[in-house]
Amino acid sequence: MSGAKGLTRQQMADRVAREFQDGWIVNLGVGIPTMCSNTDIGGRDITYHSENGVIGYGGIAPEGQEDMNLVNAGGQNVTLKPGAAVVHHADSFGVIRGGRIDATVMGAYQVSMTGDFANWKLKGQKGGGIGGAMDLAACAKRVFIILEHVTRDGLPRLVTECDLPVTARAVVTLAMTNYGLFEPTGSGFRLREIAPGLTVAEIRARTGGTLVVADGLNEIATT
Amino acid sequence: MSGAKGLTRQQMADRVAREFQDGWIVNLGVGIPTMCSNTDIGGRDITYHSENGVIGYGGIAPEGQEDMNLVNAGGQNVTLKPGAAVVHHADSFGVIRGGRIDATVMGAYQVSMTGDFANWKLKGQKGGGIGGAMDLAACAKRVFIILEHVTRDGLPRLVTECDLPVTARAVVTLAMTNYGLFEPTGSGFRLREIAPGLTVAEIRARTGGTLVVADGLNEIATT
Amino acid sequence: MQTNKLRGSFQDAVADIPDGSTIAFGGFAMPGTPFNLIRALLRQGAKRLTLVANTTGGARQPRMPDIGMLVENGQVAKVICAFTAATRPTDVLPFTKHYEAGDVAAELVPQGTLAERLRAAGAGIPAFYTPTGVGTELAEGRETRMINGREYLLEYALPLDYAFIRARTADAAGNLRYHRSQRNFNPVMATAARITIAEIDEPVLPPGGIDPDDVHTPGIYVHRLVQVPPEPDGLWPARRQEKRR
Amino acid sequence: MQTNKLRGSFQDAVADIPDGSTIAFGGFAMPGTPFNLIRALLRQGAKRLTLVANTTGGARQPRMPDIGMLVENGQVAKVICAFTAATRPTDVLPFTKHYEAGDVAAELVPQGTLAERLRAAGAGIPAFYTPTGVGTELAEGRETRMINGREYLLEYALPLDYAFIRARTADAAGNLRYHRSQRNFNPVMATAARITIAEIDEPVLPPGGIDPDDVHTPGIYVHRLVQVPPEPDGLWPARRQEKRR
Repeated sequence: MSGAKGLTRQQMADRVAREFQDGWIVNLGVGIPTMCSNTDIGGRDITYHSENGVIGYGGIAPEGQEDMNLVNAGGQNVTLKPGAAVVHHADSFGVIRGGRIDATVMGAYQVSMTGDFANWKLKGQKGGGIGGAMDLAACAKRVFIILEHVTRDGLPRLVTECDLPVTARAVVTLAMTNYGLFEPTGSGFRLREIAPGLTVAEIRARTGGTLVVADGLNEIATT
Repeated sequence: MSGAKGLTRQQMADRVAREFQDGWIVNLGVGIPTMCSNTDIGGRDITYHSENGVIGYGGIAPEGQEDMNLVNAGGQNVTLKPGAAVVHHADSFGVIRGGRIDATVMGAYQVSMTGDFANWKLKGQKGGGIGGAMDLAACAKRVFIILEHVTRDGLPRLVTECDLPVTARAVVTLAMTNYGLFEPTGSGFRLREIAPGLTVAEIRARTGGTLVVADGLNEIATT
Repeated sequence: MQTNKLRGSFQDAVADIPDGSTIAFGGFAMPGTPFNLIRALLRQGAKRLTLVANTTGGARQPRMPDIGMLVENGQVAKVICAFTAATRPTDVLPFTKHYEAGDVAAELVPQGTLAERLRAAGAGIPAFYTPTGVGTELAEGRETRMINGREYLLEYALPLDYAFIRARTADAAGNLRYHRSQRNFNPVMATAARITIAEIDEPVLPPGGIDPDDVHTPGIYVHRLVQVPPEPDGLWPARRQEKRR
Repeated sequence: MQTNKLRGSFQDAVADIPDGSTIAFGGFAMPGTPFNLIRALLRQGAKRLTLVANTTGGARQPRMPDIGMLVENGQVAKVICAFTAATRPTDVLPFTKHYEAGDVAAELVPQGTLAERLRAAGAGIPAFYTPTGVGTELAEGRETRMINGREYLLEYALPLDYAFIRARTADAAGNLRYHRSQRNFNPVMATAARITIAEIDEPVLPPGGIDPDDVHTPGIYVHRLVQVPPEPDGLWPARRQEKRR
């Protein structure tokens, strides 16, 4: 192994944000996903939706200018873009279940070759933290997962089958790890782009299930 | 028969309105029921709800002062009382189905001894006009029906069993006719109050099903 | 926010509607009824339409563009509504004549169920239970369920291709506000439709011209906006005349 | 309109809540959370409560009145929520410890299903179908149904005895407005409850002080109002501290 750690958290968020297309409505989950709203993706017009009913939020509020009654899914004080609207929680999940979310970005513990993912419960845990993840996973047009490629113990998080309780089945469009950008294909993971400093062999060694490499594999552009 | 016609339309509405208790939320249907909002019932505080989402309307708007975008269930331009609120149609029927309506007042073709009533379809008619009647009938705490005691052909409208398609079953609290105020009891109609100029014998002759007369039968006060 | 939603004419806003579409019209009596868009659809001529609205049109004068006219124009296959006939049996609607003659199909739905089926479609709820209609002719042969000792009827979501709605105020992001009972079915129809076309009483504001707390229909649900011109070019709610047809 | 809704203190507003009640708390993170009413309930002492909220309390400082404190105070039989544990596995919530020890029961519900079950209770819908949770542990042993080729889970309404909510503005008729994301669960909880108690940021206006078009929660759903005093007597949303417990 080269020991390369691959992308930083912000670089993962940046790469995912570059998938967003003009006019999309995007929901960002707690943690690394919220960093996507910091990424400059040119003139593309993205409406960020937060599960608490905020449609059209902007960046994090500058210190001292926070509105204490305006937060994103992670509880951070955000700003609003012109044209924003606020709805209540049932209407907000109406937006989600109604299929209006073009992409949702979430963290996870595991993603499987068949597009299942797990992010609400650890092994043997009583209860867990579901939040809005199951609604978003079941209903968004695209589910983008950002996760570290391996656990602290070095085990793969891209797996043949999830051994943690799943959040939804056969929904993951893209899995972004610090090693690269992957698509679950049903029978494996297709490596679409690779992080600088990593080799396909290193990634294969640390990925559960079959790895298929895209023709003319590109390196992920970082800044 | 004495030939007495009994109460006028406004007198029927007035008598029903006097049933309304302080703090009630009341829905008034098209026709005679809307006349209830004209009745002076002293200082009692009644919130009138209209199926199109107006909560807290007042009287009919004076000519020349109408807001063309504010109507009651009958399409009449009304005014608003201080403290009124407007909601959309799904929320308005949420108020109804959610059991918040203390009383609904509707017209009908027939009321049965068991509290069924019929008001959306004539015999042999294809289709009909349901509007909000079935929701209100199924969900309001009290259903008050105002109807002429007999048809144009002299047949009773208070009947043993409805022969027209019913709007709801076993829901009618009070039936107000031009002859008197009646309660369906399951096995008959209890005459609670009688219209001036009518006799119990006349009413019995023109009522389907069993008529039971209240102890110490009072005459309906008219002004 | 998409801000290229404003169209120059009603004709332009409805031009691409194909035959066979399912289209809902907002409105309860006159307020909130998209008269101008309905008139444009009459001129546009799409056929075999399924139309959804509370009523098929009023019995009173002045006669405004309504489902009855679209039926008379041979454009309608089916109507889903809460009234195929007027409340007053003596008022005979143009629609009723065509319906009784078998020229057009109809599905009669209690008004609250109609509103909730639209809300369900918008909110991703495929079906729900309601107490409304239990024990009536409408429940015959239908699936019911006992829940906590009471009987309920199963009802399905009613998704739309298009919603035609009317509002008082809009911003360029498509956020809408309704005035008074203009609101009625319009917000739920907007959520139920793939494409929502709104006619607007007032000049369209720049994005953010409506405070986010004051938005009734979020702009994500609104795709095309047309401002209603003053009379006589534009159609506006008028005082009811007691004269009948 | 009933206009005698204003109460002089939080203590007075919660005094009659009996043991065994089902009470929901609005709020998503700090905005819209009825901290003052929760504190009053801690002092009031009602027991064997079933509590409904998005979370059982945050992991961050300052610690505000929350479900975790009511559990520590021995008042809670069961919690219905979207999180029994924090999102971050390394944050251990006070509630989680008691839950794992078996001191309190919990029903874990996806957030959108929780909101919709409350909305359904308020809207007289006893049950509905949702795609959320299909294929997961939450669906095990539960009733599902295929509708148009997709599998859905049956969910039931969640009616409440009391809703504790927080809003920015109220009039004496109980009409409410929320500021920004203060809205969240509050409007649907108000419709689901027999009795809704609202803590209000601003002095209560006379009836009609809120334009009917601008009302977020109609006064018919709101029974008691208490104005939140300034700090330090009243509890207000505070800036998040990154320091953890």
